[in-house]
Amino acid sequence: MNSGLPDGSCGPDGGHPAQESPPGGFRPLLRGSQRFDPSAAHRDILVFDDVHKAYREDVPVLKGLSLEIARGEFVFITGSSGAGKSTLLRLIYAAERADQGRILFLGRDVSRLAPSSVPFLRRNIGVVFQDFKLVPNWTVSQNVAVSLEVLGVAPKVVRQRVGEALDRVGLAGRGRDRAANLSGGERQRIAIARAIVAEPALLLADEPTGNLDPQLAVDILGLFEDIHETGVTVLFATHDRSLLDVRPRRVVVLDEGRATDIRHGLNDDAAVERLKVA
Amino acid sequence: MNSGLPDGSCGPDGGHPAQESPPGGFRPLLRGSQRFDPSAAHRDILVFDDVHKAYREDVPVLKGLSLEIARGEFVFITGSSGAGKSTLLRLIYAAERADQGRILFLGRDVSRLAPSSVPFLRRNIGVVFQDFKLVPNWTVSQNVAVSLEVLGVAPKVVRQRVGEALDRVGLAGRGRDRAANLSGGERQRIAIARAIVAEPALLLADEPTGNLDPQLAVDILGLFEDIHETGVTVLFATHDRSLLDVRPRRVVVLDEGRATDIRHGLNDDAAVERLKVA
Amino acid sequence: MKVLERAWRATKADLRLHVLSVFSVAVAFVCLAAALLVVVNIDAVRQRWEQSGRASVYLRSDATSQQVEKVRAALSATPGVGGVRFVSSEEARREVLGASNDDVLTALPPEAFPASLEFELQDDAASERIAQLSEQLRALPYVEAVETYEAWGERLKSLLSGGVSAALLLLGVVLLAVISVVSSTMRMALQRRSAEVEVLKMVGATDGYVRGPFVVEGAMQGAVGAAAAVGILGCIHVIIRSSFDGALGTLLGASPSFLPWTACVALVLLGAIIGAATAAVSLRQPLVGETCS
Amino acid sequence: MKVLERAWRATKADLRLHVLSVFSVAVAFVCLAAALLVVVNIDAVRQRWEQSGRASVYLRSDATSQQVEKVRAALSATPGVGGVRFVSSEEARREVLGASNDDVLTALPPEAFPASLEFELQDDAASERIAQLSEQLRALPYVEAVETYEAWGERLKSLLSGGVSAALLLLGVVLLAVISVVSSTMRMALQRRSAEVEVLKMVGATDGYVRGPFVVEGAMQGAVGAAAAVGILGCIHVIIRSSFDGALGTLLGASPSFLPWTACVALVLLGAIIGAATAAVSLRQPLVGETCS
Ligand SMILES: Nc1ncnc2c1ncn2[C@@H]1O[C@H](COP(=O)(O)OP(=O)(O)OP(=O)(O)O)[C@@H](O)[C@H]1O
Ligand SMILES: Nc1ncnc2c1ncn2[C@@H]1O[C@H](COP(=O)(O)OP(=O)(O)OP(=O)(O)O)[C@@H](O)[C@H]1O
Ligand SMILES: [Mg+2]
Ligand SMILES: [Mg+2]
Repeated sequence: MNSGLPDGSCGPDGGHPAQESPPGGFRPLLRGSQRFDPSAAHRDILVFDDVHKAYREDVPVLKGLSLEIARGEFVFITGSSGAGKSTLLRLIYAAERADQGRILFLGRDVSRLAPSSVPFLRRNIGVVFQDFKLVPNWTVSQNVAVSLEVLGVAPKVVRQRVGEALDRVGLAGRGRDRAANLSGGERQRIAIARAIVAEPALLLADEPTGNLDPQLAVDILGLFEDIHETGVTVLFATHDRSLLDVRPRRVVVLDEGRATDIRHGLNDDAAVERLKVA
Repeated sequence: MNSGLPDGSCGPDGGHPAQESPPGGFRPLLRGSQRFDPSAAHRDILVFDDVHKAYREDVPVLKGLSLEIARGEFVFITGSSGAGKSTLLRLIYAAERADQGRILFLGRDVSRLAPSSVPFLRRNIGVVFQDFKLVPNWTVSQNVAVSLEVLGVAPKVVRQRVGEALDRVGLAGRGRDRAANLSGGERQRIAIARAIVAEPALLLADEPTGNLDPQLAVDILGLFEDIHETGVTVLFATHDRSLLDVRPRRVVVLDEGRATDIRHGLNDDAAVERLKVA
Repeated sequence: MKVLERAWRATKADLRLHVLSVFSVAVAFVCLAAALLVVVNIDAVRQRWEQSGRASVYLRSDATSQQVEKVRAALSATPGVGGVRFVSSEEARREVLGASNDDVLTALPPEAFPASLEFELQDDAASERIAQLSEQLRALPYVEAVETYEAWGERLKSLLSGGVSAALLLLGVVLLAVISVVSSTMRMALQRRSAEVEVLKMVGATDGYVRGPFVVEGAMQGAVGAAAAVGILGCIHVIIRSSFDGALGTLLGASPSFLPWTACVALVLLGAIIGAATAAVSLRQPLVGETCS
Repeated sequence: MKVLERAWRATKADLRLHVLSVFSVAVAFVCLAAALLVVVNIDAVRQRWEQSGRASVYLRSDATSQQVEKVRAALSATPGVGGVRFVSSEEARREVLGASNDDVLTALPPEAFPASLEFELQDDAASERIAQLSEQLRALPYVEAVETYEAWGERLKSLLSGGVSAALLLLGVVLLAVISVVSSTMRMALQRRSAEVEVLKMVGATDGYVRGPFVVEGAMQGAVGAAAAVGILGCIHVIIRSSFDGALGTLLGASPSFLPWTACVALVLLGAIIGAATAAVSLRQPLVGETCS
């Protein structure tokens, strides 16, 4: 990634927090840089190149998966239970390493990142985990604020932005409750708030509406769309077919360890058939 | 419950494990007893009578909920996120106490049960928890077997029945994996296997398909139907509207702290309207 | 048994916590056992002094055998005094030094070991009479000193009662320490296994079933801690004995003895019982309600 | 600072674990500090003996003042011997008993405190000459014994070097004990906060950010443990001093002194450093990979 652009172009723009990387850390191109290099807007933010991954030797999960995701895209990822959706996302934020193949995030191979650079990669990625990963004895606010605190954002700013994020997911006024005391859907919304509060360049959502009622699911999808509008790339792993129908978006199906692309939602009949079989 | 039937009628029948209660414990009428008292088959297994519940004084969750569920019914419970579905189920297995009102399970008020009787109540109820409640460092088999082990079932029988249960949820061959290593949907299926393995009289499922793909969700619903066929009463809390449509079952909507009944699925247009608003 | 198996599995999983706890319990028991050891040894010395009921008249080195004979006759005539025996300077020296090679002791001049007349006091009255007699004896030019060991006996007795009350105090302290350590450990173990406990409760396990392994673990911690303490003290005892035997032996009149095995067994049992009881009690409160995920 | 605040919050949440750990660290440090205390006191006694470089000629009670004068003249004439002083039986008694009310001691007959001639040895050669002289002195009928304290000095020196090596050994043991206790505690704390740590790692916290509070907690445990040990030893010291002052004073020739404050501060610092280092090292391994939920 550093080949095309001088380092000086990585300045933060007005709307986003200054995310400083120390020398040697991961230095991605932030969204702000695109005004300096118009072609970058059309470059792929994320490239999977023949990626293999097996947790146990005899049962491979990904078998030569290739996938390109352009900057600013909104992609649904779907597939049956155990197909490898969560694995795919975990590879992106370097919680797992690929056995083979390359995963390029902004031109850099995250599978070959030094452990000390991983935190700086993750600061550019917001993740809604399938199992939420909340700290049960922290308050709702603390759970959301942690995303900003690790960046060293000032407490006053943290408080304000946490309030905004909770507002967006419909949890205004619940900030002081312990996370363990909230309902399943409310916990899921804390996880969403934490993922969006730091305004990351890439948003990964792993089944973020599994515990929400249909109306709320559509609302939350709308929230992701809003964030997407600001230029954020969104990967949205879900089983919920009704969400896929709501907007005609690019849909990627994981099947047999490979990714099959269906552009523009489920209007492709063959793809629909495929989904039903999966 | 002890008034109508002599204690001697509580004998186990062929298909179900002998669930012994020590003197003083909770002694429900097991399914086997119904052949001695035909009227019992039509008696309500579960009655909510003007139940109030608030976790914080100013924010009541249930406000005078009344609901009757007959022996052998299959009931969907739905409602928006935070409406109190999980609370309703928690009240049944005495993980919470009602502030006011009565909850009769087989004629006994579970809100007024002595703590020492609670375990014997729970042995009659299988629960699929919304947050799964698995022990992450136990194997899949251990997580399922625990339901039988607390009953003192012989290890050989435990092994056989755990195998059967895992088979039914599509996790055959995964018994030796650590629960933490499974995908979201797979974990959910462990939770289902654990709830059904002891063949309880009442099955409570809290959003048991939130992490499953549509096909698997329908399969799992089929599994619950099969279990229902054997005479088990099933309460199924879900947001998944497509499941409600699959079979015309009784649907209870939780709204504003009360339960509203819609018999025979969503054929009732007014009810559909109501759901959409919720 | 099933509960032992479950306890053992849990102990292995939480090994670090249990080792830390056993260490703390052992420290508490070392204090108690050490106090007991001191009491046992003081008592042994006291018994030796008391049983013997002896007294000595030390003679000056220039006393003639006639003079010695005179004193011996006087003593033998005193009611309640028996077994009068002459201990020569050489004998006294041999008795004190024994097989010791201590340079300082062997360098002592013969004057340090005066000849003496030893005799036994058959009753308390006798010791009083000797006290009166000693005035007259001391007045004799060839008598250097009269030693009835009365005062030393008294002193040992007071030391002993001091030791016993210290041991009792320590018993209380140890009880408290063990209770607090085991209960902390159990509550930590409970917290670490909260997922497991919650699942057990939710699938209908009785409190007894849930608590069983914890009680076994508590008993194990107490017993292993106490046993470790006895072992540690045994090692220290052996080391002290081998390196200071001469000096201590001379001082105490006997080489120091270890705790009787009954006391060791009692300590281990005490540990097990306190541990089990503490575990049972400390887990009572949180299991009645519901544990939160 | 932010990290201190986070460490303090975590400590409060895991208070029980930390107290247990501090207790274990304190026990280890009590051993070390006790050894140091013994060394310090032995050294003080040795210095007193050595500095004084004194020797005594004990006289029999029937020695006449003429005889005393003769010996004094002989001593004064010996090269390297100075400050010859006559200590009467009464003076000796007063010197030994001091203000003590000890019944046993006061009951001792005057013969136990013979009159003596004390003198100073100005160099090592002098002590050799006295060794030769003592044969002749002892032969005199009115001289009871000659005591150069040579042997005692040697003995104290060997005791001291024994004490120093015991203290060094204990330092090693304490280091190991503290390292193992703190690292166990830190790994337990890490496990208990695994949810929190995982979340931090997932939102992009650096290892340093995650590890910071643990290192502070480790340092705190070490320091508090060491400080508690010094405090406990201080209490024991005060108790021993007040109850055995007379006897110990007579034995040692001085009342026992406590550790100098520099040693106390050094102990606390040592604790803090070991604790921090151990915490930092023991958390290295699991954070590189991914923690599992
Ligand atoms: N840490 C692990 N160790 C071993 N096997 C694992 C691990 N994580 C996942 N797996 C296995 O890899 C397969 C893919 O898991 P993954 O979580 O990616 O599935 P998924 O598509 O997210 O499924 P779901 O929709 O059920 O969440 C599953 O069969 C799972 O059991
Ligand atoms: N232990 C608790 N302490 C305080 N408030 C609680 C507790 N448990 C639940 N609540 C609150 O009670 C309300 C109802 O919770 P409940 O879990 O019953 O909702 P739900 O219908 O299951 O929602 P979802 O569909 O999101 O799981 C929620 O607003 C929740 O925050
Ligand atoms: Mg998944
Ligand atoms: Mg719920």
